[in-house]
Amino acid sequence: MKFSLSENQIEIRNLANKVLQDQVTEERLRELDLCDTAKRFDRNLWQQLASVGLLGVAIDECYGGMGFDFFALNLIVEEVGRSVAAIPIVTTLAGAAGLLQKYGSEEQKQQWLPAVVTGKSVLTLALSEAMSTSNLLSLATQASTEGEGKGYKVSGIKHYVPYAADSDRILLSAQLDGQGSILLLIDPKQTGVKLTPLISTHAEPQFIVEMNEVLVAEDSVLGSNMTPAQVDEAIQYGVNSLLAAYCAVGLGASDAAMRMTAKYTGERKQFDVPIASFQAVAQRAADCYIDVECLRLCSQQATSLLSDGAKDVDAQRVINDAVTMAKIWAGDTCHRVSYSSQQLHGGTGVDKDYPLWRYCKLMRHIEFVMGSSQQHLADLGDRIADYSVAMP
Amino acid sequence: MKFSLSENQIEIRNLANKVLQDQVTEERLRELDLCDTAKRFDRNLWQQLASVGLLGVAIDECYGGMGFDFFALNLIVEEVGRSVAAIPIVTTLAGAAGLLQKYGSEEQKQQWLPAVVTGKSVLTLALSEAMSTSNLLSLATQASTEGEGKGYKVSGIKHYVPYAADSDRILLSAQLDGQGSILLLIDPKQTGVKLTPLISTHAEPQFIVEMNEVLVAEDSVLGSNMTPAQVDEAIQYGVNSLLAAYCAVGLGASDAAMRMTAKYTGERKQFDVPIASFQAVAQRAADCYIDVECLRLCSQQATSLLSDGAKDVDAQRVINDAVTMAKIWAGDTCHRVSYSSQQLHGGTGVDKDYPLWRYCKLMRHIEFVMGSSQQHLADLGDRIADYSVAMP
Amino acid sequence: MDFHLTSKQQKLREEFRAYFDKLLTPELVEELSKTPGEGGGPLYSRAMEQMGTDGYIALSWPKEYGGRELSALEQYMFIEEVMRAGFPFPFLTTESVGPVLRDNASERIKKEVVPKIVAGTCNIAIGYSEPNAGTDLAALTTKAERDGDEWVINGQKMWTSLAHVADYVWLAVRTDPDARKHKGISMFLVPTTAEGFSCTKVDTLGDVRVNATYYDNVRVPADALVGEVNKGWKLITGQLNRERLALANVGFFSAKYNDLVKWTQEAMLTDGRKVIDQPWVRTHLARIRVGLEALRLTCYRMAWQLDSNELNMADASAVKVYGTELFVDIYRMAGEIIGQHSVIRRESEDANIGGVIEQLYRTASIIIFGGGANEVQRDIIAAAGLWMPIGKRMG
Amino acid sequence: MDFHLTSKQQKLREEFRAYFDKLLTPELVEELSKTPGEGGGPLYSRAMEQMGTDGYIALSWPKEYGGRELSALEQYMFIEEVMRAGFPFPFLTTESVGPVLRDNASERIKKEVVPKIVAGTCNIAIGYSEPNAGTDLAALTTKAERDGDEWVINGQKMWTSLAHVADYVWLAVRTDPDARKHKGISMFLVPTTAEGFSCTKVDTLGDVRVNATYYDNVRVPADALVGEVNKGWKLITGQLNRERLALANVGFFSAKYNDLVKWTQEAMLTDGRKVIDQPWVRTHLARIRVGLEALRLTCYRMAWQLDSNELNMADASAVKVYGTELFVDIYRMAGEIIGQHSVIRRESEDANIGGVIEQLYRTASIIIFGGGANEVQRDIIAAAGLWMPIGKRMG
Repeated sequence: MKFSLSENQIEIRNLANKVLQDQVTEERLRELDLCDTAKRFDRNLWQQLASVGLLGVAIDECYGGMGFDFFALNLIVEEVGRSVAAIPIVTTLAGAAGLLQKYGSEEQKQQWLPAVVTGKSVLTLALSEAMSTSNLLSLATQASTEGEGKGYKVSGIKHYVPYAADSDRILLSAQLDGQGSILLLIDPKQTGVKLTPLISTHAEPQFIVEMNEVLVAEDSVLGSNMTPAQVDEAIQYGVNSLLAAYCAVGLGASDAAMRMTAKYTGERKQFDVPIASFQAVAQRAADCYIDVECLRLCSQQATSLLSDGAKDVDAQRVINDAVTMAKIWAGDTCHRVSYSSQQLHGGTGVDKDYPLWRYCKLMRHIEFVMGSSQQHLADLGDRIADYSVAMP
Repeated sequence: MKFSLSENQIEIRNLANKVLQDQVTEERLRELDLCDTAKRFDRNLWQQLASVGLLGVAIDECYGGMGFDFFALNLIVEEVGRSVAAIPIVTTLAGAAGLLQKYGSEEQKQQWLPAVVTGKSVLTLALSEAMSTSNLLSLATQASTEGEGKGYKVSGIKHYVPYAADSDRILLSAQLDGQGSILLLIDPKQTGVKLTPLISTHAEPQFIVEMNEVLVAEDSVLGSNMTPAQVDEAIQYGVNSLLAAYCAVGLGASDAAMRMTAKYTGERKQFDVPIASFQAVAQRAADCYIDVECLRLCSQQATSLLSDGAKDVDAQRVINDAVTMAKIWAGDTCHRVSYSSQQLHGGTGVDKDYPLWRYCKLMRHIEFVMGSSQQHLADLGDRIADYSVAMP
Repeated sequence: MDFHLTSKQQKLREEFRAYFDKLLTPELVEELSKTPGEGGGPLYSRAMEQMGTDGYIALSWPKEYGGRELSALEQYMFIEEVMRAGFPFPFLTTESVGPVLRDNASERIKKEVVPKIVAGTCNIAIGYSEPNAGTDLAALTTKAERDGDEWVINGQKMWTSLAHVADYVWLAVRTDPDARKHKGISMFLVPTTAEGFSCTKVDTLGDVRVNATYYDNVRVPADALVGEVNKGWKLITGQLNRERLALANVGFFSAKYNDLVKWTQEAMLTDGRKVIDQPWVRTHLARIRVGLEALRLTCYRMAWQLDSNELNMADASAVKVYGTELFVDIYRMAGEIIGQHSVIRRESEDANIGGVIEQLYRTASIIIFGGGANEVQRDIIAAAGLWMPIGKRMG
Repeated sequence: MDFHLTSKQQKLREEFRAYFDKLLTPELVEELSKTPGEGGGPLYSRAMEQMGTDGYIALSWPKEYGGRELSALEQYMFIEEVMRAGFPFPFLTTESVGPVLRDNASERIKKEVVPKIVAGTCNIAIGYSEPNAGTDLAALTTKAERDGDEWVINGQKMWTSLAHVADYVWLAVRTDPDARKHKGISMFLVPTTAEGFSCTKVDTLGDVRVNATYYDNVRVPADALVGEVNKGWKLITGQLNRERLALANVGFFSAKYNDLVKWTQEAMLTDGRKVIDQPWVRTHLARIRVGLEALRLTCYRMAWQLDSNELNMADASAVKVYGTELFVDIYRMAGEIIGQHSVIRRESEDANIGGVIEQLYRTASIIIFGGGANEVQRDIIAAAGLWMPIGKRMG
């Protein structure tokens, strides 16, 4: 066991922190607020991160990356949460690029990973469907074989797809002829694809992606030689990566909101004293601290185990469970820190002239993205019935 | 709507309060602590309550009672909770006598109700079975017809039966030849009946009642002319009455524990000031106040609606739901007030030289007796799926 | 005790419910959805006038003012139905400010303004809070100084909802800078047309417009003073209990609960089950229902206590704390039931019932720190309800 | 970061687990079940001696004292296994008092007492709290006065666990009545055989025996003083972080969680389903599991921080608050899962796994107010972890 970062990790985190704190000013965010939500993407910042190499942190050196692991990437993702930056880091890097690097063909990797590292290409990963209780099963998206070597036809609908309009490719899951799952890349500009922007609490571009007999060539299938079980494993990996990355966003955001609140209560005076000196205020801030620390550890563990990978079924279960538990903590912590921060700020907390409101919206997003705490508790409970999820 | 007690009700409550506060001294309770738990019954107090007429409060005048309703009875029950008195008021009066009066034959009423009013007879109602998710279904107790007019044979087991050894009759539910339910009176001293005392958190006598081919005559069946649906209705009435009475006990106990705590924090000094002046202490006490008031209203509503009775299926549902909601509040309030009281008392709260510990044990009992909050929430949820339990 | 509505109360409820069913046309609902909880649009103004014409504004007022002298319980039921219907009725104007003006204002105001309130043609914004006087309201510094027949007002107010469409601001100012905090405060009715008055928009998380209002040598005649000079504090606090009751009114969520249940019974999951077929959804609904039941009863008891003069401060604060925090819990549970669509805004493509919850989430925190921060309310409960010596904290 | 145990740590855990499997004979378990969390019986004493013989008592101590110089993390793992096994190991004696005596006591005590601690043949009770000095420990008034070569002790202590079977009391007394609260306190090791010492039983909700101890002109030699006179406060507080870690040790419930899951998978409901077939039971188990996971990680991090000298006070207090309140929540959820049998005591007929929960419920509150009340811990978190100016509250 070791609870400290390596020197490399500290450097990466500090670099990310510096770029993000410098770039993501209130001014910049207000400029972005003027955009149509569907286009709210800080491309400048994305290029800045590319220019210092951070977009390639978890991409192998042979594709132009730094060759670190998912843990290193999530250190940057946490800083993105801390700064409420408007960039597709979760879906492009933790999502699509991660899956591509692990399961893609050499050609696919050559085509996309270097372009991701330079910031030239944005990718997005689409696994979620509305009214679905699981991100592992695609029921609303169907693919059918067009005949040996002729590719596939895809029809159906994916929901909540981040940055779909700005993406060069959407990596998505579908049911294949009722025989299992398949992962494939489609071009959002391709015939038969329709994007409809959603407006959500958090001002991230999100889309409904509707597909009507969209043709997908064989070479756009991810891991075309994989067995159905391996595809399921890949989807599980994608889901785990997204969830762990959202936990890191939630950690950065809740930590920032909590510290902003602590600072504010030390400065704001009522009844002639800083409100921090009221014990009810201090106690509630302390509860936030406990929540944030629990989220920090559970989130770091999930990311770390996911980075290490699994040797066998039991180890894979440990990873899945760690990710689920981290997301439950992310949902609970984001909910509680959001309301506590608003409560301790009073009116200032909801005033758009003060930055807290952005964090509250982001935390609400993290709470509900890819399943609420309650949904994950129900899933974990079913796994307990299955294999106990024993305490070591 | 009316939220005040009538003059009669106030008199009854005050009388009960006076007798109980006078009689249930710490000294008396300590004497009772020396008894074997199975015999912990304050007979003296029971006779005192009989002598002032309170045992007959909800029993018709023609059987020697005062002829008031269940609501009046529960005012006394609340005072019993407030005093942690060791008497079988819930099971005898709210349970068995209430069912007998409503569904018994004239002979049965003549035989038992006057004796209950004078304190001569103690009755108990046995509906609960271990490992059962519902108090309405008897699965572990079976009755079989012995032939027309020849009575029944009963075999099986009931759990957690209060004061069984001190009772003259046990009124219990059983499955009849797989055709529905039946309610019957057995004598605990009768051949084939075995009582095994249980030791529980709260020092109330409780027993496992095992029955091995116990013969029950026709005239010991409650409502022998009732249809199966009517028997189910009677069992529902019995369950509702017990639950509402336990809510009243929990209300009295939690109110008393909360006030004891408030008083203590005003007197106990640490860091040279009363600990009540620490805001964390005041805020937690305030949370108890909110809980107790919510329990008070939900409990009073359940009792009041139950007293009024139902004209149709919809009204019966409203009653059932009100009782369930009250028990959920009782469980939650008892849990939270118990721990908050202990926390705000510090060591004194667990010291048996100070009275709080008795309340904590009673509150734990109320929390779990006849179903926890979570169990009732699950039941209520199923009813919502069935008929919405709409808000008016 | 009696937990049933009387037949008169039952009839009143039916009357109110029918009235609002008719009043809230789809067009009005559409207009209101854009300014949640606020009103202010043209259809809203027309609806208020209609209510005035129909005699539905000053229901609790004496008959001589066109009122129906409803009891506090009946008036509570009216607010419940107003909220159930989702109509942003200005109950602070009609129930707090209005009666104070009616009973304490100058003859001019009584003649000019009070009838307009009853007629639904007068909007009044509340000017209490300041940047440095929130929970500690009595720390306010906006001041009025006497100058001949006039008062000259200078200062700034914050969180002045509706000021941009209001005819008047009901303004708390300091008139004696040397007196102790609560002692030097007076109340004025200031026309928004007065020279020196200005108003700027403050955007909020809930996308509800509030305002900062500025008073730069605003001159008002002496008879704009309401009540006695330096005796304003009790005019502010006299109506607080009714306000607390309104903030936690169960009507705010009761129809929404019924809608939510209906939705879970109808909406299909991709796996073919209904939403309510998930056991945890049923438990969540049960939790919401149990919470609302206690709120319903505490609200009714408080209203009943107002009528019978048995209200204690602890119970009033308990309703406020319990109700407002319950709403936050409910919005979370409702969100979990609806799933990720609970962060899709009502104005979005593909919005469903989650749009309502999405909006409620963003506006929920205001009621917890507004109307008397819940920490202060809990202190009141401990002191007034449990007689605890809580020490001096509340200024 | 690395969230796996090293192979050395893995082996240590296996070693400890195997050792306690053997040590805890059914007879010993039976004896211990009668005095939960306490020990003190004859089989317990024999087990402690056995542990001494086997070198398992002073594992974290230097080799010269027979220790194995375990790191804080390894020592934490030892306590985890001790708790997992349910053995009431006197970690306050071996980890707090013992090292203080070893490093600060007189030569006589070092020779007479310290080896006995390592050998498991010496029980030491902790004498800090007094009737009026609980959370405000520094308000203690039991005093010692110098009289020639001796100190004369007078006063009363409360909550002195194990005093009735202890050989010594580790006693905090006031030696300078004029100094400020924390400044006039000294520490003594007082034999329970001393004249003037007496001890009465105090019964508690948990049926755990504690004691009031009385000191009536108890005379001890000058070398019974440990450390310097009037410098006792830092000997008390120096080890607090390790104590907090022990109070919230996840080992206390980890095996019980596994047992509970097993029970729900096997136990039948009357309707033929298994307990775990109820969806809410699965959700409750999930909640418990998620709570324990965070506790496990916070405990390990704190232990790791102790080793790397990176411990901050806020994190130590956070572990204590989180862990102790989690246990209360867990006991409730476990009780709900088990049903009404969770109030049937383990010594009852027909007791099942609920007997364990029944007992835990009755003993749970002690850890919340004991070891530094959680309100005070939260103040520490706000001040030390969030730099909030919380004002002077903690004396």
